[in-house]
Amino acid sequence: MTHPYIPNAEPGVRAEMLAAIGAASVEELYAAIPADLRLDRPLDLPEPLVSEHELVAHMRGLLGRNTDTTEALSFLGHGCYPHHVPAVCDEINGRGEFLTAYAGEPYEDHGRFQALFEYVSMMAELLEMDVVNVPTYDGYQAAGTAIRMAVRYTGRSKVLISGAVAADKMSKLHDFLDHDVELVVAPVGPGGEIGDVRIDETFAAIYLETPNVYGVVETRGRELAELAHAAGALLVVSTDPISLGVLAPPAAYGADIACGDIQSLGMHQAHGGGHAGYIATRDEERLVAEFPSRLFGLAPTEVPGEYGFGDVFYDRTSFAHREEGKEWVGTAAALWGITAGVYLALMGPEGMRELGETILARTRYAMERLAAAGARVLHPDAVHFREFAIEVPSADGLLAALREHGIFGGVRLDDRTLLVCVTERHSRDDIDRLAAAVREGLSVSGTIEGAGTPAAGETA
Amino acid sequence: MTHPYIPNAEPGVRAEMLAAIGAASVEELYAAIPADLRLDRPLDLPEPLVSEHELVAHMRGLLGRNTDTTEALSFLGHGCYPHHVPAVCDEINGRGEFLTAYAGEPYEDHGRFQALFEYVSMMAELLEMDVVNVPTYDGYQAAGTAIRMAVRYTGRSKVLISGAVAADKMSKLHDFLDHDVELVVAPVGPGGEIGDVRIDETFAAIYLETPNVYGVVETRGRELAELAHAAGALLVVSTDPISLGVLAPPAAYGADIACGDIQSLGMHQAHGGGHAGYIATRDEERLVAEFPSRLFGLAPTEVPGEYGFGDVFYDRTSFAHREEGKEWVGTAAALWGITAGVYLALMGPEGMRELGETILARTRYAMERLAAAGARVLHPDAVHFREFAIEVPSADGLLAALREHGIFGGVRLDDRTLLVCVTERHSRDDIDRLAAAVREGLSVSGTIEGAGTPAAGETA
Amino acid sequence: WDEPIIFEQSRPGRRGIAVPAPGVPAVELPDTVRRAEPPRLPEMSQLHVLRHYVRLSQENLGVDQAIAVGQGTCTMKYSPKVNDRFVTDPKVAELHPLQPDDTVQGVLEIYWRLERMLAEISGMHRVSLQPASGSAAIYANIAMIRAYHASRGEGERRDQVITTMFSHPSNAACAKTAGYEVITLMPDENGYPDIEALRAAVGPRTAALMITNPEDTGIFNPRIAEFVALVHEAGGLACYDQANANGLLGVTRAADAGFDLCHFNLHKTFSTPHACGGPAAGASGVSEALAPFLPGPTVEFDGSRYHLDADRPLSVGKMRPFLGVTPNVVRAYAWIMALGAAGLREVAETAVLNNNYLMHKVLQIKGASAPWGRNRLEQVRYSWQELSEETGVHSEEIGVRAADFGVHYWTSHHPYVVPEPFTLEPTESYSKEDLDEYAAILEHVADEARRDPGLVKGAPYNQTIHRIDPSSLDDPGRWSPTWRAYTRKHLS
Amino acid sequence: WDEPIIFEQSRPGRRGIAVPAPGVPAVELPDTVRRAEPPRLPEMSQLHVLRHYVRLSQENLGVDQAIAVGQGTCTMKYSPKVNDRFVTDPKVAELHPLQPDDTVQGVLEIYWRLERMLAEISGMHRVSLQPASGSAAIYANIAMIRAYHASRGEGERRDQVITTMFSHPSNAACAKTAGYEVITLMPDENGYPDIEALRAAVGPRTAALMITNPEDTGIFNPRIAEFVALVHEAGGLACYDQANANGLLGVTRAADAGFDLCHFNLHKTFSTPHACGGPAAGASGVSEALAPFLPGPTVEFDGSRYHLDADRPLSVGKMRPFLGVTPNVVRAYAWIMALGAAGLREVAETAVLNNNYLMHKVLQIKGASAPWGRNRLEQVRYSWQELSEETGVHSEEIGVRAADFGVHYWTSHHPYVVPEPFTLEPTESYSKEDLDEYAAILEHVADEARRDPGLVKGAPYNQTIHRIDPSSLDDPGRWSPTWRAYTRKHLS
Repeated sequence: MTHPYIPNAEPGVRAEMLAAIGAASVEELYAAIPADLRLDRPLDLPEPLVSEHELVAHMRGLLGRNTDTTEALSFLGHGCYPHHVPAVCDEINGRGEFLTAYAGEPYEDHGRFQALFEYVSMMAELLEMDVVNVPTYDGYQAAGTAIRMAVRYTGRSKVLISGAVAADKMSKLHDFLDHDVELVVAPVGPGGEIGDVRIDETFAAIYLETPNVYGVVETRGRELAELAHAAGALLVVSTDPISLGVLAPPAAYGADIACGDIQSLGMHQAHGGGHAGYIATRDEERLVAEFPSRLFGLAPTEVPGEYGFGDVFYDRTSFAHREEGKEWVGTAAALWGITAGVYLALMGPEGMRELGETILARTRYAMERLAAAGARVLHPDAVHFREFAIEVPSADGLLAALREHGIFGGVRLDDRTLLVCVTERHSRDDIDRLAAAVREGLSVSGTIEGAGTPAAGETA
Repeated sequence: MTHPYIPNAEPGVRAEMLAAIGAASVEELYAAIPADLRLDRPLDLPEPLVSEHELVAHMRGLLGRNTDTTEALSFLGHGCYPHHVPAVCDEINGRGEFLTAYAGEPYEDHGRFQALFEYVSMMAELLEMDVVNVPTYDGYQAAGTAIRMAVRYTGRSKVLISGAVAADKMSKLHDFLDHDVELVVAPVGPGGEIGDVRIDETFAAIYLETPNVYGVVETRGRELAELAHAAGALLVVSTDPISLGVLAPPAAYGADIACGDIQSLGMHQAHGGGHAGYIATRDEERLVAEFPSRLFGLAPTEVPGEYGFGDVFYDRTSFAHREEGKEWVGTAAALWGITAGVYLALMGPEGMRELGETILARTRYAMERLAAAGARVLHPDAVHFREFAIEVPSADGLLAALREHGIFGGVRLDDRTLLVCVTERHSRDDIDRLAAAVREGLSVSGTIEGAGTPAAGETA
Repeated sequence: WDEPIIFEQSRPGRRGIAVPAPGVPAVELPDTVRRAEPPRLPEMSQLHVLRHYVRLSQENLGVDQAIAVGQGTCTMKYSPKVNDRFVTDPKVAELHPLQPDDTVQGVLEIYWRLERMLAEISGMHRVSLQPASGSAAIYANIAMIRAYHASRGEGERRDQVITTMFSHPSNAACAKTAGYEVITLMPDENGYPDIEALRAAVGPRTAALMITNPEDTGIFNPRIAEFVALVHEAGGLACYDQANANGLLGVTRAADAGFDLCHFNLHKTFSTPHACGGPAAGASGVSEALAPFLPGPTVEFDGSRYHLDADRPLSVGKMRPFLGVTPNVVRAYAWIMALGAAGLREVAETAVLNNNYLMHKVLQIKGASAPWGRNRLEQVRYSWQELSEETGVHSEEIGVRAADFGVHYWTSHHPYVVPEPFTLEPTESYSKEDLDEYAAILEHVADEARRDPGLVKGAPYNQTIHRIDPSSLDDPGRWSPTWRAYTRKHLS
Repeated sequence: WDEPIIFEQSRPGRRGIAVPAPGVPAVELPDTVRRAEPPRLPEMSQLHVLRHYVRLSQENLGVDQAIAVGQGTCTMKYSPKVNDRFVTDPKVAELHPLQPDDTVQGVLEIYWRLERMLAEISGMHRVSLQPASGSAAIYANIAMIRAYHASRGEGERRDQVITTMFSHPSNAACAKTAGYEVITLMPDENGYPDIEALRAAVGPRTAALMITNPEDTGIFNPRIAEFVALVHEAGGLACYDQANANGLLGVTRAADAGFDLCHFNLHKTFSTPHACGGPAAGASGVSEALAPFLPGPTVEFDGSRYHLDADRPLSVGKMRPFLGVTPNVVRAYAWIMALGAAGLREVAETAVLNNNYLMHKVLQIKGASAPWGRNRLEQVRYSWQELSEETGVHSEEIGVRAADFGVHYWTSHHPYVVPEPFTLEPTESYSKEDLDEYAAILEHVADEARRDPGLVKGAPYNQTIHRIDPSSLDDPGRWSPTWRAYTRKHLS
C-alpha cells in the first residue's frame, strides 16, 4: 500500500520518475554515500501503526495515563501558568495557514509579517518600549540574551542578579553566561524582595525579576535603575506581561531592557510547550544593535498608504553575518507571538486591568485562607501577584495529602516550602477547597512557627 | 462593560448611531410593536456567565457528567455508527470558512459549490447513479422523500415497505406519509431478510433497506427490482454508503432510487448530531424533476476550461415556486456533505474496499465469539455487515452486567433482544473483551434455546 | 486558487488514509451482493486531499471572514469559537445517542435547560428541540396542527393553511407536503399582510395561520394579535415563524400575541453556525394545549435526574433520528448563558439599531429604496428598481459586482414582489465601521452602474471564476449534476 | 484582503473577551508599582479580532495551501493533522510540567520511547529532547563539548570550533556565543568542504568540528568519516548537524561515520509543523562518552514506571524551562509510529527521488544551473547566474514573481557563495504533479525575465501588497519596529 504521507511511493509513479531522470533505481541516487557508512539492516523500530485509527487508539492509550489540570485542581505555577486560554487564540494558532507556514517573503507571507508586527507592537504598548523582538525560545533564553545585550552594550562583564530567581533558570543562566560573564547573586531580603544591592563601574547590569520567584512584586525598581545608571550599568527587568494591566512596566521606573516569557498570554501549559521569550528596549540604535532576534518593521510600498513589512537592522543577525552577528537566530516560537497578539487584542486595556485585579485579589485571598488553615505564608506583607510561598512541616507530606483530594497543591521549593499559584482560573470555591484540604493535611502535624527564606528550587 | 459579542452596544457608538438616524432612543425604533404586546419585565433567565472562563468551567461541569464512547467500550449502532473519523475531516469542517459560510453566490462561495459538487460526484461513483442531492437532514428524511418521489413519479399511492426497518424510522415515515400514502409492511423472513413480497399495479414502490435493521445484507435486490418494474413500480433502496466498497450498489441490481444516511462517512456520533441524508437516481428528467433538494451542477464560464457551478433544474424547488415546488428545501446538512466528500477522497476505492472487508470480517468474528459465549445469534446464516442481533434471557440484565465492565453492549430491541454493532474501531481485543463479559453476564441464567424474530424497537 | 475538480487530481494507487486490517478471518461475499467494479473515487495522498479542501475553503465568504450583513432573513451572526470547542470535545462528539440516560446526564440537562429558556423567551409552554432545521420545525408544527385537529375530529374538514407572501416559502411548502391547501396573503399598500384578505380566507376549513413577524421585509405587523384572534375565532391555530426573532428578544413574545405554536432557528437567532447550509437546528414551541402532540421523546427531570419520556400516546412521533441536533443545542445553550436576559435584550436592540443605521446609509444611495417606509426591525428588503430603470443593471448583477469587494448580498425569495430586491440584515455582531464600509461598497457599485453599466454587468473580475453561462443547468441533455454525468455528456 | 493594522480598528470601550470578576476583596497597589496609564491596546469585539487574524492567516502560504518545495534546507513536509489532535487534547495541552511523575506517565513514556527511536536512527547512545529548536540543539551540543573538554582539563586550551560555509549559520554563531573562535571551511572545486583546509585548521586548539552532511547544497561529502577521524586524531569532537537528515533515514547514521554528537530538527525531518517559525524542537544525540553531560533531567524507566532523573552531576543543566517542547515530542513520536522502519526508509528514498526528479526538470530551464554537478540527496542549491547575466533580473526578484503564481522559494543564507541562488527541497510529501507544476512556474518566470525583465522586476502583482521600499528598515531615524515607534516617527 502506498503510504498516505508519501504520494510518490506509489510504484508506478516511482518508475516513471526514475525513467525521466534516467536512473535504474533509487539506490543509484545514493551513490555518493560510501558503502562502509551504509546501514545494512532495517532500523530497529516498533511495528508501525499505519492506519490512523490504530494510531489514535495507541496514542489515546498512552496519553490516557496522564492526569491533566482539568481533572485535578492544580495550583502549580513556577514559570508555567494556568491562565484561561481564549478559544479564539486556539482557533487562530490552529489554522493551517499559520501552523504550517514558515519563512516566506513579506509578499506571499504578508499575513505572518503583519501578525508578528502587531504582536510586537502590542507588547510595546504594554511595556512602554519602542522595540520588541520576534519571540525567542522562552523567558530563560530572553533573560540570558538580555544580560548578554547589556554586557555587549557596556563592554563590561559582571552582572548583579537577583537571588529570587528559579533554580532552573539560574542553571540556564550559568550555562549560558559563565564562560565570559561573572554573575554576582544578590541575596533575597527578609520581605521577599531583592535585598541589599551594591554595584560599581565594573558591572554591566542589574538583573531583577518582578513578580519574582516567590510571587513578590519588587517595589524598588526606580531605586535600582538609578543605582545602575549611576554606575553606568543597565537595569534589566524580567516581568510577566500578564501583570502589566495593573503593574507599572519596567520602562516606567527606568529599566533599559525588559524581558520575560509570554506563555501566560494565551498559551496552554502544554507540559511546558507553550513558552516564548520577549526582549524589549527603547529605540536607541546602540541598544537595538545588540538584539540577536529578528525585528519586523513597517515599510512603505509603491502604493501610497499601503503597509509592507521587513527586517529591521538585519545586519545584526547571524543570518546576515554568521558568527559575526549577535549570538544566533533561528526558528524559535513565532506562533506563540502571533497567539499572544490575539490574546492582547481580545483583552484590550480594560481586560488586562481587570485580569490583574482579579489575580491580585485572589492571590491575597488565598494567602489569607491558607494562613487561616495553618500554613505559614512567607513574605505576608509584600504585594504578591499570582504566587506565594508557604512553609509547612513537610512539603512532600502535604502534597501527598492534597493529592488525595485531587489537588496539585503547589511546587515544592524545598523540604518545607511550597510555591502556590492562583490565577483567574481559580474560583473562590477552588481556593476554599484548597484551604480546607490544607487544614486537614496539616492537622496531623500542626502549624510551624518561624522559618527562614527557602532556596528557590523546584521539583523536576 | 460592552459585551464581547456586541460591538455597537458600546454607549458611545450607540449614541453616535442614534444621532445619525435622528432617533432619541432605541425604544423609538420599536414603535411598531403595540404596547400590549410588549414584555414589561426582563426575561427570567439564569445569571449570565459573561467571562469565557466561567462559561467554560460551567460547561465543563455539565458535560463532564457524560460518559463518552472513548471512555466506555461501546457496541451501540442502530442508525448512528462509531466509525473512525479521519482528522482531516474534522480539520476541514472545523475551518471557519466552511463552518460560517451560508448561501452566497457561485462566485464568492465558489469553494462551497465545488466542495458540494465533488461530494455528490463521489457519492455518484459509489452509487453508480448520475444524480445525487445536496444533503437533506438525515436518512429518515431521505427515505421519506425517496418514497414520495416514487409516489409522484408513478402517480400511485401504495408503497410496500420492508419490515426490517428501525421503529423510530417507521414512526417518521408514518408521520410523513400516512396522510396520502398507504404503507404496506412486508414481513421479515426467517433468515432476517425481507420476507414474502407481493405487489400489484397500485403500488408506487418497494422500499428496501440493506444492510437492514438487523445488519442483514439483503440478497434479493435484483428479484425485487424485477418484481417492482414488472408492476410499473420503482425499487427504492436505503443503504449505508460505507458498505459500498464491498457491497453492490443498489443501481447494480436495478434500484431506481437510492437513499440513506451519510453519518458513517466522517461524522462523529455526536449524540445524533452527525446525520445527513442522500438521495440518488439515474439521470432521467422525470425522476430528477421529483427531487426537492438542491442539485449543484457544473456550468462553463466565459473563460474556456474554467468550471463554474449552479443549481440544476431549480424550478423544481420550493425556493422557486413555494408550495408548487416539490416538498420543501431549506438549510439541512451541507457541511456533512462536504465532510463526507473529504472522507471519500481520503479513502479512495481501495480504502473503501478494505474498510468493508474489515467490518465484514470483524462482524462475523463477533457473531462467532458471542455465540460461543452463550448468546443466541439471530440470522446466523445471513451475511451481516456491522450489526447483528442476539437473543438473551434478559436484555436489560445483560446490559447492566456489561456496564459493570465499562461496556455499552448494544441497543435493546425488545426484552430479550440486543443489537450489537461492530466497526473497524473495534479491535479483536475489544470483541474478545465483550465476549468474555457476555459469557460472565449470561452465566447467571445460561443460554436460551429457540426464539422468534424480535420487533425492531429501540431504547430511546 | 485555480483548483481542479478533485477527480482530476487522482492517480491510481495513492491513498489518503489507511484502514485497520481485519486481523480475523475474512468473509467471502456471495456474488449477488459483492460489488463488481471498484468505485471511481479519487486516489490522492493525505496532504493533497487536505490542500484541495483548504484551498476550496478559502474561496468562501463566511461570517469569520467577511462583513456578512447581506444575507437578510438569515441572521448571520458571530458563532462564538468557544462554543465550537464544547461540541468537538469527546464529551459531545463521542456520545452515542442511545446511551443509557445516566451516562448522558450532562447533555440531557442542557436540553432541559435550553427548553425552559426558549419557553421563557417565547412564552410558550413547552419546546421541542428535535427538529433538524427551521423548515423541519415548521413541518413539525404542521404535523402537530394536523394531529391536534385530528384529535378533535376536525382533521378532514380543516384542510387549508393560510400564510403570507413574505413568510419563508417553507411555510407554504411544508403545509402543502402535509396535505394542506395553501392560501397566501399578499401585502397591502402599506406592506402589511392584507387583513381583509385574511378575513376572506379564514373559515371552517382553516387549520392554521403560518406567519412570520416581522416579515422578511423587516416590517412588523402591529395588528398581529388581531390576525391571531381571527384565526382562533374560526377554530384554527396560529403558528409563528420566528426566523426573524433577533430584534424581538426580551421585547415581545409569541405567547403575548396569542400564538399556539412557534419555532426558532437556533442557527439564526441563537448563533449556531450556518455551516454552508446546515447542520442547523430548529425549536418548536407550543402552548399547553398542543404539548401532548410534541415530537418524542421529551426530556424530563424528576428532581434528581434527567430522563427521556417516550411514552406519549398523542405525540406525532419522530421528526428525525434520536433526540435532536445535540451539538447545536449545546452551542445555543452556551450562547444564551454568555448573554443572559440583559444580554439578549441588548442583542435585540443592537440588531434593530444596526438595521436602522444601515437603512439610513443605504437610502442615501441614489437609486436605492425601501418600499413601504422606514418602519423596520432587524432587516430590510430594499429595491434597486430606480437604479435598474436608469441603468439597465439588475440587482443580481450588482450583487455579483459587490462581491468583487468582498461582500455578499442576497436578493430575496421568488417571486420578486419587491422589484430588483436586496435584503440586508446587520445583526448585533457588526460594528458601525462594518456598516459604513458595506454601505460605501454598495454606493460605489451603484456609481459604477451609472457610469459604466457594462462594467457591473461583466463582473466578477476579482473572484475565483468568471461569469457563468447557466444555460446548461436547466437542459436535461446537458446538465451535469455530478462529475459522472459531466464526463458522460461532455467528455466522452 | 486589504486589512488595516489592528490598532486602526480599535474603538474605545469595546471588548474581545470578559474576565472573571475577583469575587473577593480587592487589593490596593502602592503607587510605586501601580501602572499609571492604561496600555494602548486595541479595543475590539471578539468577532473583529477573529476576523482580522483569519484574514491575515489567509495571506500566507503554508504546507497546507501551497506546493512548499521552495524552502530548501527546511524540509517542508506534511504535518499530519491527526498529530495536531493529540497535542490539543487536554491530556497534553492542560498538563503542567511540574506535575508528579505518576500523573504524566503517558508523556514520560513518549519521551522515553522517542529517545530510543532517535538513538536507533542516529546510532547514538542517548538523546536529549530538551532543546527548543535546531539552533538550541546546536548550542546544547556545544555546551556539552565545552563541558567534556573542561572535565578533561582541556577547556581552556581547546578554544576553536571548525565548521563549513554550507552548514547552517547557527553552527558558527552558537560556537561564537559559547566563547569559541570559529574557523569556517570553504567548499573545494567539487563543492565538498575542503579537506586540506581542515587538515590545516585542526590541531590542539580544536574543540570540535560542527558539520552538516549533506550540506545545504544537497551534496553529500563522501569523505565525512575521514573528516571525523582527522578531528578525533587531534583530540577534538565531531558534531553532526542533521538538519538535512531527511534523505538519510535508515540509510546511514551519525554513529556510522564516527560522530560524537548530532542533532535533529523535529520540525524538519520528523514533521512537526513549522508554525511561522516555531515552536520547534531539537534533539541532541550523543555517544556514551558524552552522555553524562546531557541536559537534565533525563527520563528513565525502572521497568514499571517512568521518572525524571535530575541527579546528574556532570550535566550541563537546563537548556530551557522544564523537560522539552512536549507537543512536538508527541507529534514526532506519532509520526514515526505511523511510518515504522520501512516507512522512514521510504521517506528518505522518495525525498531523494523527488529531489533528483525536480533537479532534472529545473536544469532543463534555460538559465538555471546547479553548481558542482548532480550528486545530490534531498535538496539542491541552484543558481540563476546565467539568467541573471542575460537579463539583469536577480534571484530575489524571480522569487517574488514566482509567488504571484502561488509558490515560494528561498535563496540561501548569506553570503551567497553560490551566485543568484535558490534552494529547493521537495520532500516526500509532494507529488510528481506538484513538482511538474513547480518547475513549470519557474520556467514561465524565467521566460518572462527574458521577454520582459521589467515585468519580473516589477512584481508582485498578484499578492496582498506591492513592491516594498526597504530603505527605512536600516535607518534608525525612520525604522519602525513597532506601531508605537511608527506613530511617533511618522504619524505625529
